[in-house]
Amino acid sequence: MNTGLDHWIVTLVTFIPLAGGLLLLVFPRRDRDLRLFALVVSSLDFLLSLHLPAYFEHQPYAGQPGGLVGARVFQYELNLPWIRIPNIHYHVGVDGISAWLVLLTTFLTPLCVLISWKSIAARVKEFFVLLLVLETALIGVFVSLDLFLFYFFWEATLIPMALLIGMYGHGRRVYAALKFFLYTMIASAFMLAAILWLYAKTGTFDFVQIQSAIRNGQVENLTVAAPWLFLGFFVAFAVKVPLFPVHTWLPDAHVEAPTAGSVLLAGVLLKMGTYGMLRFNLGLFPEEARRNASWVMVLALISIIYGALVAMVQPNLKRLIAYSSISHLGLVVLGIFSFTALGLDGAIFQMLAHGISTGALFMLAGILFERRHTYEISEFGGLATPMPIYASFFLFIVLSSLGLPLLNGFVGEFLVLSGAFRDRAVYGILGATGVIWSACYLLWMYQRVFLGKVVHTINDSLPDLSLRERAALWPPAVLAVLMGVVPLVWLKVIDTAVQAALLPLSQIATKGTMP
Amino acid sequence: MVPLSCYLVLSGILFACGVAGFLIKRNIITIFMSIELMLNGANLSFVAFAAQWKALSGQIFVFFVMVVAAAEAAVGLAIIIAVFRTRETLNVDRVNLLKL
Amino acid sequence: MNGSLAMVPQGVEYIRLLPEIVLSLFGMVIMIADPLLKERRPRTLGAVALLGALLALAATWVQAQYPGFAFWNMVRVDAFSVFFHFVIVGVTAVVILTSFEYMEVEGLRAGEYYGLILFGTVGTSLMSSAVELVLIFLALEISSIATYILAGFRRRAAISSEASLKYFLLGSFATAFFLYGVALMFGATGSTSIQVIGDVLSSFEVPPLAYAGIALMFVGLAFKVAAAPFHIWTPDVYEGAPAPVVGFMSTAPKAAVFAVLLRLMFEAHAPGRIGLIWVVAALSMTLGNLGALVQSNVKRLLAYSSIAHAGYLLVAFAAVPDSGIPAAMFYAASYAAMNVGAFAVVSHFSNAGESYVKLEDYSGLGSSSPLLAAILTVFLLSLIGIPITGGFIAKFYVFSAALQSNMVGLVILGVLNSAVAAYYYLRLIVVMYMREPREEVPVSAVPAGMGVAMALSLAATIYLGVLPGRVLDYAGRAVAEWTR
Amino acid sequence: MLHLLLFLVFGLGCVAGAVNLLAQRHPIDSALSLVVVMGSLAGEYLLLGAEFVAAIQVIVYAGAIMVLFVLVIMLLNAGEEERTRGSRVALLLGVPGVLIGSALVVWLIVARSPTQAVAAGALPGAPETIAWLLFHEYLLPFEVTSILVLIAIMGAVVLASHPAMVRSTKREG
Amino acid sequence: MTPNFHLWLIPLLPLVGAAINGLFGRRFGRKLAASVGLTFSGAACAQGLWVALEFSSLGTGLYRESLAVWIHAGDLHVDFAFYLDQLSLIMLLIVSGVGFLIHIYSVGYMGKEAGLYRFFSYLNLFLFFMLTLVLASNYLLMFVGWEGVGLASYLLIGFWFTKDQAASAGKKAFIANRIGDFGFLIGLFLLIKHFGSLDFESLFASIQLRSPETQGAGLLTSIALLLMVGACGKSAQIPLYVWLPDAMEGPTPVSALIHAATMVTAGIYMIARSHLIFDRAPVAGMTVAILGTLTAFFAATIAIVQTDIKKVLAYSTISQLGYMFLACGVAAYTAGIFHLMTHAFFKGLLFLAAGAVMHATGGEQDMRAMGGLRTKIPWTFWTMTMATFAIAGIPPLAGFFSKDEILWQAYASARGSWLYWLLGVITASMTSFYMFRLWFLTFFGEYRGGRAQAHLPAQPAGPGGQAGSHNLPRVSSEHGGIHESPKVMLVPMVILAVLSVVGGWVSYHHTFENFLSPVFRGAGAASAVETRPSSSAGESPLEESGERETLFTTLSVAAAAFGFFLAWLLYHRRPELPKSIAHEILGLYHTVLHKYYVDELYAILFVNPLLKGSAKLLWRGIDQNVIDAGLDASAHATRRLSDTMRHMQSGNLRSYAGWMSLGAAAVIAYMVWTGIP
Repeated sequence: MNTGLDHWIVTLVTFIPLAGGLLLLVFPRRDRDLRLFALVVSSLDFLLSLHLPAYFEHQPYAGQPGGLVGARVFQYELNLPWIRIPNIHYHVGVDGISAWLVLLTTFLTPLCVLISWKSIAARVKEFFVLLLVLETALIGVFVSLDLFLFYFFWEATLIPMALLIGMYGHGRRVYAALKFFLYTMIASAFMLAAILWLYAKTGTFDFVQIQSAIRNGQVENLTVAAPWLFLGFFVAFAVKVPLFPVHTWLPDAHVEAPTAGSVLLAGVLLKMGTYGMLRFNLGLFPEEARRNASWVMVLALISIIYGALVAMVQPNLKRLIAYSSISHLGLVVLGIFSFTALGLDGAIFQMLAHGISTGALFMLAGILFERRHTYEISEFGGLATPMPIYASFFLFIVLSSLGLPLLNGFVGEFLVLSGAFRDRAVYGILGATGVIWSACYLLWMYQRVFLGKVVHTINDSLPDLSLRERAALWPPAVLAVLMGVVPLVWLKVIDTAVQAALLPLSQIATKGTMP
Repeated sequence: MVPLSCYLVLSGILFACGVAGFLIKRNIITIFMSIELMLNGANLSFVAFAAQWKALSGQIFVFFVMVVAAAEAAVGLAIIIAVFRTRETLNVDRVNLLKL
Repeated sequence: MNGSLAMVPQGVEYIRLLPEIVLSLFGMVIMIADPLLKERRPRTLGAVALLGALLALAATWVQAQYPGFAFWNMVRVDAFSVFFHFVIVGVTAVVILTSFEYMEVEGLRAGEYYGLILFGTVGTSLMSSAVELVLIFLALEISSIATYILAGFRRRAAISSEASLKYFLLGSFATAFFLYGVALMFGATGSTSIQVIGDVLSSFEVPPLAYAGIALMFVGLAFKVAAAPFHIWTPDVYEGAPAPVVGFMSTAPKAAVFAVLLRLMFEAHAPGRIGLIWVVAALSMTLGNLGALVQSNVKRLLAYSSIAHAGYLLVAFAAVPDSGIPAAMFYAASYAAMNVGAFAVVSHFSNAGESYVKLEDYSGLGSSSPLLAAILTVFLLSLIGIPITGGFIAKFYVFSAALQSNMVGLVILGVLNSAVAAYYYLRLIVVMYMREPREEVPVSAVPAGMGVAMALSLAATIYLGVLPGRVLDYAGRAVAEWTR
Repeated sequence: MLHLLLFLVFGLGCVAGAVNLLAQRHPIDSALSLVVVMGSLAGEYLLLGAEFVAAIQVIVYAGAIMVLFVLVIMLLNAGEEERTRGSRVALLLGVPGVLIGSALVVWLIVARSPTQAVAAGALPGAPETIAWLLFHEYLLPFEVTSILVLIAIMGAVVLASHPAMVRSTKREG
Repeated sequence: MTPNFHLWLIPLLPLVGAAINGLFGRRFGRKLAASVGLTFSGAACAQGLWVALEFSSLGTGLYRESLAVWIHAGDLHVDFAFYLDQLSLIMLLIVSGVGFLIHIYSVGYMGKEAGLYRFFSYLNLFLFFMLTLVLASNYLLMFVGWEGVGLASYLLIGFWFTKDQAASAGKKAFIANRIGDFGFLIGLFLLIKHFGSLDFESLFASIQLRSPETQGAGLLTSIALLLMVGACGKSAQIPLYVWLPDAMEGPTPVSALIHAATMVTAGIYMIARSHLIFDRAPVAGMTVAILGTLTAFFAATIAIVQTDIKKVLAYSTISQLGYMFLACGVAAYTAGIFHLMTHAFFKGLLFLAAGAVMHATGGEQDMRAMGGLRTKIPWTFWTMTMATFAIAGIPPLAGFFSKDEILWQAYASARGSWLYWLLGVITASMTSFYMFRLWFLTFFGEYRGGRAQAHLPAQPAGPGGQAGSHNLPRVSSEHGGIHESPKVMLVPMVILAVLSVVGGWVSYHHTFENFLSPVFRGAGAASAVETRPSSSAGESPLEESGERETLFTTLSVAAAAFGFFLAWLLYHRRPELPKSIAHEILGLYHTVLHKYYVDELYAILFVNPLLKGSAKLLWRGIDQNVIDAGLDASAHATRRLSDTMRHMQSGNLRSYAGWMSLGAAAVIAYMVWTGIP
C-alpha cells in the first residue's frame, strides 16, 4: 500500500470517465475519433482501476476485537468536507466488496464501447458521453462512503441510463425508459427518507460514523424506527435487484435497451441493489436484517424459480436473458441473507460472475441483432452452421452462466447454495433447483438458436464474428475461466470484507437477540 | 358610549358583504366595487382598534390603504377597459378562455 | 432601536435602502428616456434597465456591509434581507436579459415594460427588508400591481388581458384578506411592527384575535406564493402572461413573499404554525403535481409545478427555525435560478406571439438544437431534484430540516410527491430526445442576451447543486442573527 | 345615547348600502350604494374621532375613486348584468365559506376581544399630528407610495391607451 | 519414500489436446487433428500404465497429491488435489485404456468427418473430465469431473448438431444429468453442513466414527440417498435412465466410450468411493439394490424387442449398470467394480463392433435389414461373437465371472436376498436372449439389406450428419458393397475382444478382491454387524456357502444357455415365429416396443405442465396481467384523478374566489380552533 496516489486513486478512477465525457462534448463530430477516444478513456480507467485490488491489503487490521470493524476495512479512503451544513463529506473508499464491483464496471465499459462501435450510427457523440457519465455514476455508487454522496450517485445513474434506453433503444423504448426511471425513482424515494432520518438523528451522513453510532446505541428511538429504515433501504434496493414482485421493469428495459445499455444494466446496475443490501441493510441494521431474513429469502427463492420458469418460455432472446438474470440475482440475495460466510462470499462472487457472463450474453445477443435486427428466437435456428465461432463463444458463455464447474458461474452458485443450506436446509434445496432450471432454459434456447438446420435462408449468409467483436468477447471468456479456476484471487479480498460484515451479526447471535 | 366590538362587528359585516359580492356579482366592475367594500371594512376596524389602543398608527394605516385603493382603482379599471376591448363583455362568466 | 428617535435619518440609513433607491432612479431614467429616444429604443432601454439591476446588485453588496435598522425601524438590513435582495435583483437582471429578444419579437412598449420591472423590483426587494406591516403592505402592493400590469402586457392577445384581469381581481381580493388580517393583528397587539408583534406573541398569553389575524394574513400571503388552496389562479395567469414576465413573477415576488412569511412565522413567532403549514404544504404538493400530470402546455405545466414547489418550500416552514429558515431560503434561491432559466428557454422557444408552447412543439429539440435541449433538460432535472443540480440539494435540505423536527409523515409525502412529479418533467425530456423533430417548428438561434441569461441561470443551478456550502452558510448566518 | 343613535344610523346606512350593492343589477346603482356606504363610514370615523381619515374618506374615496368608477361604467356603458350560471362552486362552496368564516371572526370579536366602550371622539386624529407622524415615523412608506402611484399611472397608460393611437413600436402588442 | 506420480498431468494432457484442437483445429487438416487427439490421450494412457506399474512400490497403497487451493471461503476449504488408491487406479486404467483404444478406432470410423477436430477435442475434453472425476481427492473436484463429463457427452451426442434428434438428445442427457447432480449437490451441502469438509480422507475419517443407522432415517442415510440420486442420473438408472437410449444419436465411438464403458459407470464409482457412507446407511443400500435390480430387469425387457442395433445395446447397458448398482446396493463393491471393468471391455467392444457393422452396411442400424454378414465381415463377426458370449455370461468369458459374482453376492451378502438373485437370473437369461437375437439377426440367415442399398444414394452429401436417420454419412457413397472395416478400427476391437475373453480371470483366487480389499475394508466390518438368519444356521458358513455358490453358478449358466436356445429357436431356426408371438400379445408387445411409454409419461407429467404453466400462469398471468396491469392501472387512475382535479380550474373567476374563500374559512376555522383553549 502507500504508493503515492493511494488517497486519490479512487477519485481518479471515478471521475476520469466523466472528464472524458466532457472532453467528448467539445470533440468534433467525427464518429471514428469519438469512438476511439471513448475506448481509450475507458480502457485507461480500467488499467488505473487495476490498482485497487493490486495493492489491496487483505486482513488489513485483522484481530481487531469487536468495535467498528466495518470501518477499518475500507481502504484508499479520502474524506474531505464538502458541505458544512448539512454535514456532508466527500468520503470515498473501497473494501473487498466494492473494489471488485468498481473493477467490474471499468472492465465492462470498454467492451461496451467496442460492442456499440457499429451499432450506434446516429448521435454517436451523445451516446458515448452518456456512456462515460454513466460509468462515473456507477463507480461513484460503489465507492462513496457518505450516504448523501451515495444517494447522489445513485440517482445520477438514472438519467444516462434512461436516456440510453430512450434514445438508442428500439420498439417501445420510451415506455421502457419511463418505466425504468419511475420504478427506481419512486423506490429510492423511500431510501432518501431513511437517509434523511438517519441524518436527522445522527447529524452526519458518514457511513462509518452512522454505523458506529448505531452499534453503540447512540441513536435515540432507533428501535422504533429501525424496521422502517430497513424497509426504506430495502425497497429501493429490491427494485434495483430486482426481486420478485417489483421486477417487471427489467425485461422491458432490457428488450428495448441498446446492447451497451443492457450490458451495463445487467452487468453493473443490478449489482447496485445487491451491493446496497450488503452495505446498508446488513451494515447498518444487522438485527433487522436477521429478523427479516426469512421473508426476504422467500422472495429471493421466488425470484430464482419464477425467473427461471418464465425465462424458459420467452420467445425473445433478450427477454430470456433478462429473466435469467432475475433468477441469478435472486441467488445473490439468497446468499446475502443467509448470514453465513459461505453465502456472502458466494453472493459477492456471484455478482461478479453474473456481471461477466450476462454482460457477455447481452453482447452476443447484440451482435446477433446487428445482423438480423430482431431478438425473436423463432427467427433463428441452425446458426451454428453459418457462424461457428459465434456459436462456440455463445455456448461457452451459456455454460459459464449455467454454472458449469471450472467456470465463473459455479463457484458463486455453489457457495451461495451451501451457505443458504447451512442457514436453512429447505432454502438451499429450493435454491438448488435453479441449477436444473438454468440448464433447461439456456440449453433449450441454445438449441433453438444454433442447432438443427438453418430454417430461414437469410440466416445462411450471416457473417461470422469480426475481429472487433472477437476482441470484445475474448476478455469475458478468459475471465470466466480464470474466475472458475482461481477464484481465490477474488475470494481472498472478498472474504476480508465479509468477515467484517458478519462480525456484528455473530455478536448478535451470541447476544441471542435474533429470533 | 358604544362598545368597541360593535364597530368591529360592523366592519366584519362589511368585509363579509364584500366577499359575498365578489362571489355572486357577474359584472366585473361591481366585483371590483365589492373589493373596495372589503377594504373599507378593514379600514373601519383599523380605526376602531386605533381608538382602542390610543395609537394613531392605525389611522395612518388607513391613509395608506386609501392610497393603495386609489392606485388599484386606476390600474384595475384600466385592465377592465383592456379586457372589454378584447372581449366586448363585462361578465366574468364569459371571461374564461384560460381554464383546466 | 438605533436612530429611531432622530429627527432626520442619517446617511447610513440611506445606504441600507440603497438598492431600492438605485432601482427607482433607473426606473425614472427609463421613463424619461423613453419618449426622448427615437429608434433602437428597446435595446437601449433594456441596457439601461440591466445596468440599473447590476448597480442594484452592487448596492446590495455595499448594503450588506451596514446591517441594522433604518427609518424608525421600518427597514431592517440583515443577512436575511441581503440574501433575498441578491436573489430578487439577480432574477430581475436575468429577466431583463431574457426580455431583450421578447421585446423585439413581440414588439411591446419597452419603456413601460422595463420601468415596471424595475419599480416592481423595488417593491419586491423592499418586502424582504421591511419589518413594519405598513411598509410590507405597500411593498407588496407595489410588486403586485406591477405584475398585474406586466401580466397583461400583450394586450392584443385576449388571454394576456384575461390573465391580468384574473390576477388583478383575485390578487386584490387576497390583499383585502391580508389587510383585514393586519387590522386584526393590530387590534390584538396594538402595533404593526414585526418586532413588537413578536414580543407580544412570544409572551405566554397570546391574544385570541391574533390567531384570526395570522389566519387572514396567511391567506393573503399564501395566495401570492400560490400555495393550495389559494393556488388556483396560477395556471391561468402563467399561461396567459408573457413568458419572461412569468419567469419574473414566479420567482422574485414569490421569494419576497416567502421572506415576509418567514419573518411573520419566525420573527413574529406566529402561533399555531405547524398544523397549518402541514396541511397547506401537503395540499400544494399533491394538487400541484396531480394537476401537472396531464398538462400539454409547457407554461401551464410549469405553473402547476411551481405550485408543487411552493408546497416543498412550505415544508421547511414546519421545521424548527434554525434548520427550517436556511432550508427555505436556499430553496427559494435555487428555485428562482432553475425556474427563471426554464422560462428563459420557454420564452425563446415560444417565438412570435408565443405560438409554440405546446408539449408536442418540443419534439426532437434534442436533435434540432441539442444545446437548447440540454440546457432545458438541466433545468427540468433540477426541478425533478436530480443530483448535481440546485433542486436536489434544496429538496434534500428542506426534507432533512423537516425530519429534524420529526415531520416524518410530511417528508414521506413530499419525497413520494417529488418521485411522482418526475413523470411530467420526464415527458418533456422524452419528447425532446425521443421523438422526431417537427419541421414546422422554427428553432431560431439564441441571441446574445438570451444566451447570457440562460448561461447565468444554468451556472447558478449547477453551482447551487455542486457547491452549495457558501450559500447555505450565509443563510445559516441569517438565522443566527435573528436568534441572537 | 346620542352617540349610540348616531352609530346605529351610520351603521345601518353602511349595511343597507352594502346589501343594496349586492342586490342591485345595474352597476350604476351598485356604485351609488357604495357611495352611501362610504359616506356613512365617514360618519363612523368621525364618531371614533378620526377626523382626518373621515375627511379623506369623503374626498378620496367617495370623491375620486367612485367618480372614476362611474366614469368607467359610463365609458363602457355597462348595462344590466345578465344572470349567467357561470359557477356553481361560488355559490355551493364560496358563500357557505364566507358565512362560516365571517361568523367565526365576528364570534371571536364579540366573545374574545377587549370590548371596553369608547367615547365619541375617543382618539382625536387631528391632521397636524397625522402629518407629523407621516413625515417622521412613516416617512419611508409615505415616499414609497410615490412609486406606487407612479406604477399606477404607467399601468393605466399602458393598458388603457388604445392600441391604434400608440405607434411607438414596430408592432403593437 | 513415495514416488511422485504427477497425477495432475494425467487429466491435464487430454485437456491440452482438447484446447489445441478446439482453438486451432479448424486450421488443421484431418491427419493433424487426429494425431493431436491421439498423442495426448495416448500420453495420458501411457502415464496411467506407468503409474500402475509404479503403484506396487507404494507401501500404503494410498497416494495423495495436492496441487493448490481452489476455493477457500469461510470455513470451507477445497483443494485441487488428486487421490490414488486401488479403486481409482483401476478406474484410471479402464478410462485411459479404453479411451485410448476408442480414440484409435475413431480415427478410422470418423475419418471422413468434416468436423474431425471438433470430435477429437470433445473426446479429449471428455477424457480430461473423466480422469478428474476418477482421480479427484474430494467430492467437489469429483463433481467438477461429474458435471464435465455431462458436458462432454452433451457435446458429443450433439456432434451432428444439424440433426434435431441429436441436438434434443444431447439436451435431454444434460438435463437428466443435471437433475441427478441436483441430488448430488444437496448431498454435498449436507456433508459441508455436518462435517465441514469434502475431502475424502478427513471426511471418511470422521464418518468412520459413526455407527450404522439401522433404523433408516438418519443423516448418513439421507446423504447416501442424495448421492444415489446423482448416481442414478449418471448411470442411467430408474427413473432417470431415459436419456441413455436417445444418446445413441451420437457417433458410435462416443456411445462405446461414454455411454457404455466409462461415463455411465461414474455413478457406480461414486457409490463405491463413498461406500463408507452407504455401509452405515442400510436403507440407502437397500434402495440402491432395489433400483438396480428393477432397472436391470426392466431395461432387459425393453432390449428384447428393439430392432435398432444400437438401441438394443443401449438398453443392455442400462440393464448391466443395474447389475452393478445391485452389487453396490448389497455392499459387494468389489463385484460391482469387477463387473464394471469387464463390462467396459465387452460392451465397449459390442458398440465398436456394431459401429463396424454399420460401417459395413453403409450406416444401417436396423437389424431387420441385416443378416448373413458372418462371411462378409469375419473380423467383426468374431470379435462381436466374443463380446456376445462374454456379456451373455457364458463361461469362461469375462462376463461370466463378474455377473456370477454379483448374483452370488446378491443372495449371499449380508444385505442380499433371494429376490434380487431371482430377478438377476431372469435378467441374465433375457440378456443372453436379446444378445443372441442381435447376433443371429445380424450375422446369420441371408442378407436382408437390399432396401438399405436402395436408398443409399438418397443421402445428401452435406457436412457431417446430414444423413437423416443414418449415423454414417459418406462411407457407403464411396464404396458400394459390404466390406470389412479398416485395420485402424479392427485393432482396438481385437484388443478389446481379447480382454473380454481373459478379463474375467483376474478374479481367479480372489486376486481382484484382495487387490481392492484395502479400499473396501470397511464394508465387511460394517455389514458384519447385522447377521442373516440363514447363515446363522448351525454349520460353518464357509463350505456351506461354497457348495451353494457352485449351485448358483450352474443355475445362472443354465439361464444364459436357455436364453441362447430361445434366441436360436426364434431367430435362426424359425424366424417367422417372433411375428406371430408379437401378434399374440400385441398390446404388451407395443407397450414394450415403445419403452413402456415412459418418455410420453414424463412429457405429460412434467414437461408440458411446466412449459404451459410458466407461459400461461406465470408470464402472461402474474407478470403481465397482475403486476404490470396493476401498475398501469394505478398510473391510469392517477391520470384520471388529475384529470378530474383540474376541473377545479374551471376558468371561472368566481369559482376561483369560491375556492379561495372556502380555503380562507378553513384556515380561519383551524386557527380559531387552535387559538381558543
